[in-house]
This record gives sequence, structure tokens and C-alpha cells, in this order.
Amino acid sequence: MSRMKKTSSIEEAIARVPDGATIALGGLSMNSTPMALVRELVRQGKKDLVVVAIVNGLGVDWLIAGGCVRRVVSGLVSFEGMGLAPNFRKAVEAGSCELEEYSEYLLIARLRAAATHVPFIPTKAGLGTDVIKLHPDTTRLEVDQVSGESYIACTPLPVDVALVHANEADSLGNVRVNPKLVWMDNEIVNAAETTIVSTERIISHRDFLAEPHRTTYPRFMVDAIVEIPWGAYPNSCFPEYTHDTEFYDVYSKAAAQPEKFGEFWEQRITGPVSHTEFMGAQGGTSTLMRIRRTST
Amino acid sequence: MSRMKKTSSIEEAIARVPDGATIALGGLSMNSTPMALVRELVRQGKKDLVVVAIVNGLGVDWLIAGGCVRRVVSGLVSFEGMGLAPNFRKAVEAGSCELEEYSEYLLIARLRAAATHVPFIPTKAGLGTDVIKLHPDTTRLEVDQVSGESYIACTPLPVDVALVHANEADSLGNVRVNPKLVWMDNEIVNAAETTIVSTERIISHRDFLAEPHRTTYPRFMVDAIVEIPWGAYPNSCFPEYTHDTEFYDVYSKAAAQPEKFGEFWEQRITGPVSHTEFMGAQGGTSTLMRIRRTST
Amino acid sequence: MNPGTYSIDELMVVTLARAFDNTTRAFNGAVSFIPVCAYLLARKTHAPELVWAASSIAIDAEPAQLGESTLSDSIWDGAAMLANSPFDFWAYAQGGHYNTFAFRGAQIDRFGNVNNSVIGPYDTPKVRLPGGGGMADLGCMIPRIYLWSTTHNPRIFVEKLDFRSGIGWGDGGNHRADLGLPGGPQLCVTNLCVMDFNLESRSMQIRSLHPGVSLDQVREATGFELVLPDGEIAITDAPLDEELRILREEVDPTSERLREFTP
Amino acid sequence: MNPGTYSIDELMVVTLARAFDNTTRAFNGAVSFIPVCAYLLARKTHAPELVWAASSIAIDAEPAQLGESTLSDSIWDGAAMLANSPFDFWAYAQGGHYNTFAFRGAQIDRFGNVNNSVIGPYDTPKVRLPGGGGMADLGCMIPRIYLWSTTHNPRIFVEKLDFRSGIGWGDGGNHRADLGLPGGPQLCVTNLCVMDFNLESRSMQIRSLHPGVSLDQVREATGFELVLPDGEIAITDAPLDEELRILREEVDPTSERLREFTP
Repeated sequence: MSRMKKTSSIEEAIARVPDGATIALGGLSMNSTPMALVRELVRQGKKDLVVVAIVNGLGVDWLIAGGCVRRVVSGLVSFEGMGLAPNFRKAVEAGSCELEEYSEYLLIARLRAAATHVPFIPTKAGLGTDVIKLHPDTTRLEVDQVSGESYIACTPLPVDVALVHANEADSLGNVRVNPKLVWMDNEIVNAAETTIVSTERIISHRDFLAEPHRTTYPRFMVDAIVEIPWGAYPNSCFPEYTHDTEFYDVYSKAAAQPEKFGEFWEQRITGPVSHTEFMGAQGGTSTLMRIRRTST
Repeated sequence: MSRMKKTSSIEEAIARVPDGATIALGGLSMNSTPMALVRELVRQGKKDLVVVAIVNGLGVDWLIAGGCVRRVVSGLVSFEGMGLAPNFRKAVEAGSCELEEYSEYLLIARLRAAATHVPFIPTKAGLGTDVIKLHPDTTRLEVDQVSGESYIACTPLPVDVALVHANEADSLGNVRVNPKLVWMDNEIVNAAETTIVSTERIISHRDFLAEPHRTTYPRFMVDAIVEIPWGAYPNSCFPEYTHDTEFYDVYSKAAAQPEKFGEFWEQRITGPVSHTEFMGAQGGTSTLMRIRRTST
Repeated sequence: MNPGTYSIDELMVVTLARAFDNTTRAFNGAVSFIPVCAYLLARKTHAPELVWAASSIAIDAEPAQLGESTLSDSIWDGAAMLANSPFDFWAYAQGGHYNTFAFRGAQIDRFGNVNNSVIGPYDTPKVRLPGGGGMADLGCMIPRIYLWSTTHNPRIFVEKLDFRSGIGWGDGGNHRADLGLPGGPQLCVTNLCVMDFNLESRSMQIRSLHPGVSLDQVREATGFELVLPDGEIAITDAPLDEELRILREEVDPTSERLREFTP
Repeated sequence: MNPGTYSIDELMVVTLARAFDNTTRAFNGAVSFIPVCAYLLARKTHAPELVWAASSIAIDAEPAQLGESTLSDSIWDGAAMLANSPFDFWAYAQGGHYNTFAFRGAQIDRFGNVNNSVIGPYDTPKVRLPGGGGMADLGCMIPRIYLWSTTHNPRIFVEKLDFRSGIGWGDGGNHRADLGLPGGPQLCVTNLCVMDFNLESRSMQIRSLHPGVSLDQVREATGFELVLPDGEIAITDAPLDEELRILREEVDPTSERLREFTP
């Protein structure tokens, strides 16, 4: 008897995400975000999503530009030194998108409370800031009766669907992140009901058996595997390729001209059907040459 | 300018452990326990140690046989299918050694509370058992006011000295556990004031630079590196050698004859000075041939 | 041994294996040869999707044979993942991603609670046992708990535990659910019979007697009163030849499982 | 540029670098070129034991040059360890094993608290900024906090923050210690001057003016009243030729640090 295959087309995998779902995006800032999965959410016209994105930029910005988002739950959304995330900024300022703001560790603690089935996780993070005043229900200021120490009780933040990007997977759903899980993806995978993984490549199960210590997620934590080379583009996938500064430049410039952004958005983001067509619209081979990493 | 070397003789490293200290032993059961460091504690005649050993056997048994222990803080002490740990059993039954009994996860939670500077960590582990009744101060039954859920608040368990065994280290104190940290050693290292690492071999710093994702502890978490090949013997060090069943057999038989145990103890454990002499007393090459692992 | 004839260890393994299915996601602790054999047998027969993490570490391990410890690297060969204990294992266990755990104890009570800490008074014990290890934790976290004992006698199946190292159905009835804990003990397989738990009282109840074992024999071997099922008491189904062949040739060719039986 | 002459970015980096020593164990967040250059410079000059985790991930990294992001893999080369973020980084940060962090903000108040969330009312912001990221966390966990700003003006150094994204000395005085938090802000280095914090009030206090900058100029550029030190106000020490050479040739040969200065 053989085991179930978890490989899936991107369309089928993303069809599992219902409107109104709480999704969580893996990666951090310009690193390892599942951008191809994000683009497919936009293409399928998802609505009213609650997007948990601990530290993010372009992923949140695309989902907002695509009209998919009801609320962003995040610690930071920006393009780092390349500026603010334009559609995020506009939508929050206009009140058309809710923002539930936390700090990085408060979000980690809330996800871990959900993942480990405890009523809350205590931390000193956030003490004395205005961040904890925003959400007194989910980040409660409490005092330990015995030690007299103050702490923030972070309540569970359950996730419906985690979307993460990886380097390698087998068809059973075992996943490998190279060199190891450097960001907070494990936190969202552990907190999620369903996990969809995009992967640079599908490799044989034998490769996993040869180096079992390199496996990041076991098959039972993963529900769908979608093979998408350069699936994090325009962001990076260490150690294979880096983020594309040029994309950020033209994107930010286009967003600064609202009358022209629609055309850019259609041509570069929503128009291309397959991921191959999408990469072609980004400049194809010359872009791939530009972003590849040579050192590890 | 060059960086401080952390390499040390076993005598100097263990001389850092004061009588009465709270020490924690790495490894689990018959896997990866720092047995050479334990033997040196015995040889230096340490007294009144509080020994944190989450799941252990021979390490605790040697320290008790050596008269080093005031109290054991543990979830389990045994030789698995090969029987009870004889000196541990005798000492606790006779009341000559205190036992502070928890479960595995309650200890992990207490160590993590110490490591992360929070007044407690909540868990559902232990609910409804007698284990939590033993120590109502350190594993407090509480009820979350908002959700109404019961949990155990695990208070910090700070450690003076963590003793762990590893496969590889450089002279700066960077440490690699192969294939990765499979037991709970990180929990005790993070909770400890001082960490002493015995290692199968010292390798060059360049080897760490070549595969930085394989590093387990960075240099600033480690205070002393002691090179001791077969330093976990008679326990295992994956993937290099397995535990020595024959040793457990003769040890248990010797312990069953109190009038003869002293001679065995002196000949096999405390008598040999260097680790090389010690390995010689265990049968030398033929023992090394017996315990080596061939598959990974 | 020929097909058609089988020994008690084989009957126990096969009975337990049949309780598992494709949704079972299990791991094991120390001295757990019977459940380890059962997980492997189920995976090789009717439940190919079953997850087993050898020693809680080596996920989907395929050992060619077992060793003398179920907590050691001797059973890790062929794994698809070597997991990190605090980061991976305890997250999967607390989150319900692992859903199946089997334990035994020096004492077991009618509600499937177990003692592995002391015989006699806690502070002046007659025998100081190893301790519960992860029992107190996993008993609380894992919804599908299986118990086994290779020596069904009144010293093990007791009216009252000397110490509750791990929780089963607690004080019975709704106690476990009231504590906010998921599931509870499902089955207890011994060398004499198979027991499950009454759905209301959560007290141990005979499900089937092993061939050749009488009800009186089981009652005498049990320190508390057993609940009887409605109707006639069944006889435990015998292993199939194919199950025996796979167990003997593929799962445990060196019969390490006999380590759980005092010679 | 010749030795002997230097630019403001170089003065800021060198000044910050001199504040670090062999006990400094630091990491960095986004858009942190000035402190990243300072950690590397200190490590290459007087503090070889200094620990720097590039992007909080790549411990002891030795990048040949910096890239356009201080959060990306472009600065990870030569590391002795690539750490896992939740398991390693947050444990080291919470446990005081990392002891040094530098941040800046869209607004900074006299107690070294920072705002990176909104300009204007929180619910109807004039500008929605990125958010504090790890500021609210690390401000609470890390004992030695350093602040920097490449644009010292009254819009940044404000009387009152629109939102406190990260804590410095809180409301001043003993507030931070009363909250159970370790240490606090040590220094604030800007393009005009160096400030530390009065030991009693914890309010920002001039330590030294950069060469050619007057006290009035700094006062006009600051939206709150600065504490003055006893005695004469010092002039910030100029960089040594050797510091400038190492910064220019080894630490940041492509001058990525200028990204923090609006052209």
C-alpha cells in the first residue's frame, strides 16, 4: 500500500482558502515569503481575508491591492530602506483595511499559545508601551501574585491556513527549508489548521531518508505541496536567490501614480496566468540572472 | 587581535563547579549524557550538588554512588529495560538523597521560565496527577480568569552549571551537535549561568564557517570546551557510537552485591585517572569496536 | 513457530495494531516494544499513512530490526525526519498533531491512571521506581491513550494507586473533560484480555478474553471490580497468518518484544 | 576622502563603535546601517570578542561588503552560526545573552522611547508608518539600548510621541526598573551631537557636540528641553585615521551607510 500524494496544482491548493479565512504568511520582510501563493490568492479574487504577517511588506501590499483583505494582523509592514508599503499605507490611512497591530514577539507568543493549547503565554515584551493598550483582550497586562512581576498574557491566535515557501519537498509532504528554519514559519505552521507549502523543487523521498536531520516539517504537518521555482520572487529564497531591488523600485514608482498603477498591476501581477508567464513578465532570464546568489 | 580560547582540561573545567551548585546534565536516558564530566565531578569529590536531570540513569547513579548529591531534580531515573538505577533507588529509599520529582515537560517549562525571564510558563501538563501536588510552589495549579481554563504555572528553575556532550566544537566555543539537538540540552544551556561542553573532537573554526547552519551553540553561550573522545561512554553519542549494554549488565550486577561494589567502583570508575585509562579499564579497543555505529 | 499457532506477545501486538488506523500519529517512550511492534505492524498492513516517531524523534523510521532500547538510536534507521525534542516534538504533542500514545505502569487503576513513581508511601517508599517521565505530560496532551501490560495481576491492576504519575480518565465520569483535557484512554491490552472503558463511568470494562482465558481468571487477576459488557463476552480475535508473518519476519525478527516478558 | 577629513556618517559610526566593548553581544533589525557599521568597526579595532548577529540570524558574520538591506542574506557571509529565529534568537534575547540593541524611530522622546507606528491620531493617522516590529519586545528585553538618528530635527525629537512603539526609560526616573525591565537606553548619537541620559531623571542630556555644531543649533533641533551636563560641554572626539581606513576599506567599502541619509 502506498501513501497519499500531497502534490497539488497552485489553483487547487489555493482553492482550499475560503473567503473570510485567517491566513498567515511565512517569511520575514523581503525573505522567503510565499509570493506565488499570494499572487494566486489575488487571481482567485479572495475576499475578507484576515492576514497574519509578523514582519512583512510586499505580500501584504499585493493582497491589499487585490482587494482581498479585511484585516492585517502584523508587527511591521514596510519595504525597509526602500520606503513604506504604498497600498498598505493608503488603505490603513483611508480606513479601508483594518490593522491589528502587535509587536513581533507578542505575535509569536499568541501563535504559540494557539499551537500549544494553553490559555495564554506570558512575556515581558510590550510592557510600558502603547502596543499592549491597543488590544487589552488579547495582550492582557497582569501581575503574578507570587513574585509581584508584571507580564503580558498573550492569548491564542489560531490560524486557518498557513502559507509558507520552502526549498525542497517530497510528494508525501515532507519539507526541507535550507539551511534551516531561520524565520518564524514554524510558529505559523504549528498554529494552523491547514498548511500549504510552495517549494522551489520536489525531490525524491530517498533524499529525505538520506539526510533526515535536515527535514523541517514532517508530512503530517503539511496538507498541500505546490512546486513553484522562484516561488518567493520578488523576494528572496536563501541560499538560492535574493530579492529583486529593481522590482521594488518600479512597483513603488507605479504605486505613486494611482492613475497608472492599474495598468502596471494588470501587466506585471494579475495578468500573467502561469508562474512561468509571470516570471517572463518580470524580465525572464535576465531577471533570474540578476537575483541568483553565488555565495552561501 | 584574536579571540579568547575556551578549550580547557577536564580538571580545570570541572573545578569551576562549586560544592552545593545546581548542575544540569544533558542527554536523555542512555543517549548523549556527559559521562566523562560526571566521572570528573566524582573524582574531584564534589559535595551537596543539586542535580537537574530531566530523563536520566547512569549519570545520576554515578553521582550518587560518588557521594556528590544532595538532591536530584528529575522526571525519570532508570536503566530502561535493564532495570532500576540501583544507587539512586537505594539512596532515595534510605532517605540519604532527596528527590524533587516532576514530569519531563514540567521541567522543560521550569527551565524555559528561567531562560526567558518570565515569572512562570503555563501548561496543561500534569493536570489531575499527583506530580503537581508534590511542589505546589513551583508547579502551581491556577485558573485563567478569562477562559476559565485550568493550567499549571511552572516557575523558573535556574541552573548554575550545565554539562552537555557534543560531537564537535572549535576552540572559540562554537559547538555542533550531530545531527541536530535531538534532546533537551538547549533548554538547560539557555537556563544556565555557565555551560561546560565535552566534545568528541575539536575541529577548526573554518569548518564552522563552511556549514554555519549546523552550529548548535554559538561561542557566547559556552564557557569551556573539553575534548574527550568517547566522552559519553557508557552511553551513546549519535551517530558515532551506541551505549554499552555489557557495561550496564556488569554495573547492575556489581551494585546488587554491596560488599563487592566498592572494588568494582574503584577499578572501573574512580581509579583510572585519564579518560584514556578509563576507556582501557572498560576493555579498550574491543569495547570501542563493540559500540561503534555503522549506519546513520 | 508455525502460522496458525501464536504466542501471547504476538496476540497482544496484533490486537493493539488493529486498534490503529490511517489517522494514528504516534510516538513511543522507554521499554515500549509491544506498541512499537504494533505501530510498525499496522503501518505494514492496513494503515500505511500511520505516523510513528521512533523514540519521539525519528519520524517514519523503518528499522530493519529493533534493539534493546526503544529510546535509542537503534530504532531510528530509515527515518524521514529526525525531530528536535523541545521545538518539534513538544509542539506536535501539545497541539494535537500527535494523537496517540501508549503507556504502561507499575500500577494501573480502573480509570486507566498509572503509577510509575513509588510502591508504598511516597516519602518512605518500599520501592522507588523510575518516575513517570513524560506520563504526566502526555497523559494530559494526547487524546488517544492506549495501555498495555504483559503481566495482568492484582499488584498491577490495583484498587488505588500509591501515586498517580499519569492521568487516564482521572476520577472517572467527566473528570478528564472537566480538567480541559482531550480524549482519554481507549483500550488496555494485557496478557489475559482486552479491556475498554465504559462510556459513562469511564471504568475499565471487559471487551474480550484471550482464547483459553476465563472471566474468573481475569477477575482474580484484577484488584478492582471490572465492568462487564452487555451480552456474551467475546473471545479476542486470533492473528491472521499474514500478520504473524510480517511481525515475525519484518517488524521484529529478533523478538526484542520478549524483553517485556519476565522469563 | 583623505584621512584627517571625515563625513558625518563616519563620525556617527566611529562614535557609536567606541561605545561598544568586548562584552557587547548585539544583533540588528531593518535599515540599521549605522549600528551595523559600528559593530563591525568595534570588532575590527578594540573589541574582537564583540558578538554581532547579522539580521539577528548570522552570528559572527564577516560580510565583505553590505547590501541594500540589513535584514537580508547579503550580510550573512562568513557567519559561524545561522541561528533559528524563535528557538535561538528569542531565547538569547529574553535571557540577556544578547545585551545590546540599537534602534531609531520616526519620533523619539526625551526618555528615549520611540514611535514607528503612526504620525497623527492612531485611528485616523496622517501617516501610517511600518510599525514597531520587534521594538516593543526588544526594548523590554535588552539592557543596553542605543539610539541613533541621521536627521536631528524637532519632528523627530518630540515633546510627546504620537504612539509609544518601543520603550526606552518609559516615563523616566525609576519607571523602567519598576516594570521589571533590565537596563535602559545608554546613548543617542545623531548628526548633530551625542546624548546620554541623566542618571536620576533619565532624561536626555547633552554629552558632546559634534565639531562645528553649537548648543543653540541642537536646542532648536530638539522638541523638548535637553538636560545640560555639569561644566563645559565637550566636543565629540574625531575619528582616528585607522578607524576611518577600516570603516572605508573593510567594513563598508560601498558606503551603504549613506542610504540612511536623504540625498
